Amino acid sequence: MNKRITLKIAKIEDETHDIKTFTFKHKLNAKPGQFIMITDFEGGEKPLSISDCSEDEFSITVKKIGEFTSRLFQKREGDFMSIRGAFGSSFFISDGKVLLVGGGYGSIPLYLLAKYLSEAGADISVINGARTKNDLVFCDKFRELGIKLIITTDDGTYGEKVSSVDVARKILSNQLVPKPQLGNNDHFQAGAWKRENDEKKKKFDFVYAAGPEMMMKSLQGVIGDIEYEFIFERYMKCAIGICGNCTMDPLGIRLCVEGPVLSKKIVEQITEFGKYHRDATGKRILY
Amino acid sequence: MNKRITLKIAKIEDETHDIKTFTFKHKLNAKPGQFIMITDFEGGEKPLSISDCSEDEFSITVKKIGEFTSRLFQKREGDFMSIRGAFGSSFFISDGKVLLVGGGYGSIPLYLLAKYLSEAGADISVINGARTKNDLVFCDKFRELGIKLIITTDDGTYGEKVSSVDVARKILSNQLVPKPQLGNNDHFQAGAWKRENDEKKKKFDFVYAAGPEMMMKSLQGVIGDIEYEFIFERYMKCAIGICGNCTMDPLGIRLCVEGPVLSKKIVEQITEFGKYHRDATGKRILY
Amino acid sequence: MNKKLRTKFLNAEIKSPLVLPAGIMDMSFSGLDISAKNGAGIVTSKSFTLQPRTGHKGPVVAEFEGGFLNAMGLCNPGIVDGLAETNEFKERSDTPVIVSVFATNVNDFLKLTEYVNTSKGDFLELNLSCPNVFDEFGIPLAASKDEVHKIIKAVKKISEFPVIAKLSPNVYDIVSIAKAAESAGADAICMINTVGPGMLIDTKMVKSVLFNKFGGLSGPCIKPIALKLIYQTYSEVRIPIIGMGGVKSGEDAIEMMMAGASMVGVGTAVYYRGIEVFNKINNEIIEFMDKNEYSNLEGVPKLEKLK
Amino acid sequence: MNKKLRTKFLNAEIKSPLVLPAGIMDMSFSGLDISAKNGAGIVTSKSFTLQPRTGHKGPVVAEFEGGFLNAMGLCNPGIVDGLAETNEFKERSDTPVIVSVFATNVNDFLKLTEYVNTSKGDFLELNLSCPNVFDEFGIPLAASKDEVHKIIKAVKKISEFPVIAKLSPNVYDIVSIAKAAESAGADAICMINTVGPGMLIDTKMVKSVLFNKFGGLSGPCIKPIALKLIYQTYSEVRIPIIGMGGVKSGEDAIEMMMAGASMVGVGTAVYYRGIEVFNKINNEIIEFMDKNEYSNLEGVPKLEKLK
Ligand SMILES: Cc1cc2nc3c(=O)[nH]c(=O)nc-3n(C[C@H](O)[C@H](O)[C@H](O)COP(=O)(O)OP(=O)(O)OC[C@H]3O[C@@H](n4cnc5c(N)ncnc54)[C@H](O)[C@@H]3O)c2cc1C
Ligand SMILES: Cc1cc2nc3c(=O)[nH]c(=O)nc-3n(C[C@H](O)[C@H](O)[C@H](O)COP(=O)(O)OP(=O)(O)OC[C@H]3O[C@@H](n4cnc5c(N)ncnc54)[C@H](O)[C@@H]3O)c2cc1C
Ligand SMILES: Cc1cc2nc3c(=O)[nH]c(=O)nc-3n(C[C@H](O)[C@H](O)[C@H](O)COP(=O)(O)O)c2cc1C
Ligand SMILES: Cc1cc2nc3c(=O)[nH]c(=O)nc-3n(C[C@H](O)[C@H](O)[C@H](O)COP(=O)(O)O)c2cc1C
Ligand code: FES
Ligand code: FES
Repeated sequence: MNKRITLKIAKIEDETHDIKTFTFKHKLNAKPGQFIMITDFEGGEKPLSISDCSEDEFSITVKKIGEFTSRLFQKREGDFMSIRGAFGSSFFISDGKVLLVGGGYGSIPLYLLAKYLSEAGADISVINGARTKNDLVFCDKFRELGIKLIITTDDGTYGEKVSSVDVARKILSNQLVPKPQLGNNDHFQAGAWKRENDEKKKKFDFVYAAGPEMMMKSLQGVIGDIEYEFIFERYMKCAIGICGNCTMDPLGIRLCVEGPVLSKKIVEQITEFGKYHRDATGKRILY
Repeated sequence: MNKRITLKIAKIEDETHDIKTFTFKHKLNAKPGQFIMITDFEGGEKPLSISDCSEDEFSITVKKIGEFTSRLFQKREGDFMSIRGAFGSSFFISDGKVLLVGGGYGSIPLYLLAKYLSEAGADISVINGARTKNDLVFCDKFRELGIKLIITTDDGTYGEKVSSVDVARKILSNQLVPKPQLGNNDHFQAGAWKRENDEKKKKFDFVYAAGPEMMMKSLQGVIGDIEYEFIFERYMKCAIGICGNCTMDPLGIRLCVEGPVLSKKIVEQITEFGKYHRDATGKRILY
Repeated sequence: MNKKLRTKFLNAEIKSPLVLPAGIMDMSFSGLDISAKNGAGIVTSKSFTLQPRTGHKGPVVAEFEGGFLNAMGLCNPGIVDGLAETNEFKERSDTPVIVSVFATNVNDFLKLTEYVNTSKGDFLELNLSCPNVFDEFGIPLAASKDEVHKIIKAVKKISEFPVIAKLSPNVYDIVSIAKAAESAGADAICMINTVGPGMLIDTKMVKSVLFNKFGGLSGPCIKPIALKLIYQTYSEVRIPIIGMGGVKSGEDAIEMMMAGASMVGVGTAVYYRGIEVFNKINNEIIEFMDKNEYSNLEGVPKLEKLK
Repeated sequence: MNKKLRTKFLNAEIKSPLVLPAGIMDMSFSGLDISAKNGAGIVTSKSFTLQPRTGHKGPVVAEFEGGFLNAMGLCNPGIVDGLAETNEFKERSDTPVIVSVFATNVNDFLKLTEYVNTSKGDFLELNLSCPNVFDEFGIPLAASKDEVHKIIKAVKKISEFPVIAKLSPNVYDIVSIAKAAESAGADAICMINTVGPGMLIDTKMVKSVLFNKFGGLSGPCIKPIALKLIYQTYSEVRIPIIGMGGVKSGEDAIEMMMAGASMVGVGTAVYYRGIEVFNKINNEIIEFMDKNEYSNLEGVPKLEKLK
């Protein structure tokens, strides 16, 4: 589906100091993990994940990074934006015991995923990490879903100073057992979540991750043989699978068509994973 | 439907000294009165009525007139022809008491119509006329349908010397009552078909005509207030309703789209009927 | 018709911005009439030549994904019989009519203009899209600003009607040709004629589908080309533009206007949406105006001009 | 791959007549590789320039009925990094690769050729479709037979690979340019590049959809234009033609061959039918050959040449 549609911004909400959510009234029919291309026709058309989507509206949640996102931050409710999509692959919806690991603004696509998983009856734990407290997104939204939420910060500004991958390792190996949160008491507390000896060990069925590529690369090392899906970012121009800018080596996977959500089997074959990506010229940029 | 399809001629049959039927194996889904555009890519693409059409094949029946039809007459079974269509309006299928009047090769579209009417349970009389015996088409085919057939020739080479319009007038006014034919004994015989006094007069519900325009013009004068449909010919080029070559004054009716079958209500408004038509340049040619 | 659609074109009051272009449904007065009755604000005659022309042998049209090829070959009954149809139309309708004429040299254009002067037409359109006549540098008439200037200048001297130059898109620099037309006195530009030309092949018979082999492209797929050329031309000339090429919906018509068109032609879409296409598009334009709160067509904004 | 699809192109044995054209799925070695794995007989690199280019800001593509506009703006990592991708591809695949390069003058084309000489490429393609550089008569490079002749002649002197001239359709007389290329020593012609360009407008925001405003047309709707130009060129040159423009099906590919193409490019159809499009078309070609009893591609007839 590549039909362009131009819509008014129905609502703008602040998520953090540099992240906002923009909501549009339009039946998009997007699934978790999919993205749209969005433009204001002032230069730049950018891929953004669908952060929420219902019968008659959808949202994107955007971190202010450079030229385009800065201009987007100056828009007001009622301003037009033009979109095409939704594009790309979406997450598998498991109904088993699942762990979601999000880093920084990478957590954005995980909220809609968690909503779908929750509806499917999955047993959901979310590790929502960020560099620092101010960069955490969607904590309240995750709380509303009534799932097991673990919030981590690299610098300890919220809970202990810990990396989300470390926490994931402990949870996946059942050293730690996340409990449903009590109020806002959901920052990482290793002590509180130590496994009691009487707690049953059930293996995780599925891991989902979204965030900085190096985070996902480390996470891959601790997942073991559990099935997983990661969501990636590559430079996108056409989003319809012809320009080749978003291909991943050595498979020639087009992230805009076969991605952005890639399954374990594919991820394991991607040699550029955690090594390099390509910029707008196609040049390789090392991580 | 304007998709072109190129087909092998499956069968060629002689109808008269200058009329042949060409059959193609293809599901055309055409209704009585509709036509195709046909070409051999050697110069000329011409409108021809569907003379027969079943689930998996259709036929056209062609009179050799000029350049294109002469070339068509040299084709053999297995040769390719390229067609698009079916185009245009089709005949209303009545289940009442109906009269079909055909003149010369004009009778061609009436056979498929008679087939449909017969299936619908109509009480069918056909006047199949021609200038001379050799120009009569489809007599056997009409006979096979088991309907009331009256064959007339202007020059009396088959039956009496009589005009089909005259016969139509007498039949429509119930002076004559056609009887189901006996063997080939179906040439016009005024004496044999005189109405017996005890025969009930049921009014005709519908008249259909196909043939020379002047014949239809005269026929119009004897139909009275019975509903009718006539099938017309005008010079056709695009057959998709844009070039305007086939329009009929003063309505701007496009014969290739709103026609070739026109109903009483329309025919009555057509001022050029029986007066003039337009040639390939658009110039008016008087009848 | 809805007042919102009222528009001015060269001092005439027009009831809808939609134009029936040359070559579409215009071989008879009744073809013009039914188009006007279905909502066209202006109708155009077939391009008349001095002598009648049968045009090319068929097939003369061929469909492909996104449009049609046509090689009608300028069939027309000649200027005398042609104008008779135009006059008969004008006796029945108050819809303005553009008389289109085609020739390959100044003299013939002048003769045609003299005929048109005696007619009941409202505008004279010069179909300058001939690819087969070259100026001294080997540039086709359609692409030669000198030829175009010469013809229009001469015609303007004697024409009793406003003169519209119909331009071919198949040139490097349509703007320079439009400017040449303007400076020669043309009152308006009509663009674009068909694109290409192109060809299609029947793979079973190994033959080109059109008997003329080549035919011009019309229909939805030429819209982007039309918009670009109209926009470029609008940015540099002051005379009004009748924009056409692939218009099928109200949205398309609005695009044309935003690109710079004052009036919008609707040709091939008569196939896609029936002869009712004019009223359908009229209604879609009104819908668009209501939704976006434009109370009249002048209020519909144009793109910022190219610098 | 099916033997029926085997074909020769400039003395190379090719497994399928289908070509991945420049600009499609070719920013990485893996993009070339997946296209070859999916059935392309030859793959082409992105058109490389001496320096890296970011290309135009987005939107860079826009869909319309019958095709796409694109204004990528020749984004590419530059010849050095570009050839690294090409070489990495050749280490994994025996599919021949065309290295496409773009420049606006002879000197830069020569520098690019020197780089390509050191690569593992198989053919050198000169993208001569620049509309923005003019010869002394104001004719764009793409349309100037003298410029084209000059560039090819110079490149041929030093190129270690056969040289293919990629031509723009947006010229009056593509045949004269193809002939100029041939007489300068070009080994093959590749045609056509994108058509137009065109423009689309967002009517709500009153903005052109492409940030670059204008973009070239590709996809099904340009097929008739491609066929016509290929047929005209085929009728007058002896060197082989890589035909492309709107090919989406086996039937389309056969049309291209009948018009005179030796090899057939499939670009935008990757969008319409997925990256598997090459094998889908390969299969449709085989089906067509079987149905019409052609045992090899050479047996598929061409149209009679134009006189
Ligand atoms: C599938 C996908 C989903 C994404 N979802 C989100 C999301 O939900 N929220 C969010 O804030 N961001 C998301 N991004 C990243 C977002 O596209 C960039 O942050 C944005 O494009 C930056 O544009 P800019 O002009 O502000 O910054 P620039 O200064 O132009 O670029 C800054 C960085 O952003 C990235 N970027 C820029 N343009 C593109 C592009 N066309 N395609 C991919 N990356 C680009 C590059 O890494 C670049 O170095 C997603 C990216 C992808 C590929
Ligand atoms: C809707 C329709 C259905 C028809 N059905 C039949 C049919 O079933 N059988 C049949 O034999 N004939 C039918 N005709 C007539 C048939 O089209 C002409 O006989 C045929 O086109 C003659 O072509 P030609 O080259 O052999 O003759 P030409 O020498 O070219 O022309 C002879 C006469 O045929 C008519 N004619 C020629 N070209 C056309 C055209 N493009 N459109 C309309 N009329 C044309 C004209 O009256 C012309 O004067 C039909 C015509 C129409 C409009
Ligand atoms: C069948 C046909 C015949 C045409 N004849 C003429 C003509 O005689 N004179 C002319 O100037 N343009 C002619 N044109 C071009 C149209 O006027 C118009 O410029 C073109 O078709 C683009 O508009 P569209 O896409 O809405 O059809 C013709 C087009 C078609 C399709
Ligand atoms: C997104 C895109 C990028 C292109 N980039 C180039 C290019 O860099 N060099 C070139 O010679 N042609 C380029 N082209 C043109 C194609 O190679 C091809 O000639 C054209 O698209 C017609 O083929 P198609 O209709 O099959 O796509 C590009 C086309 C598209 C759609
Ligand atoms: S962005 Fe063009 S192929 Fe993915
Ligand atoms: S034949 Fe063209 S409108 Fe009917």
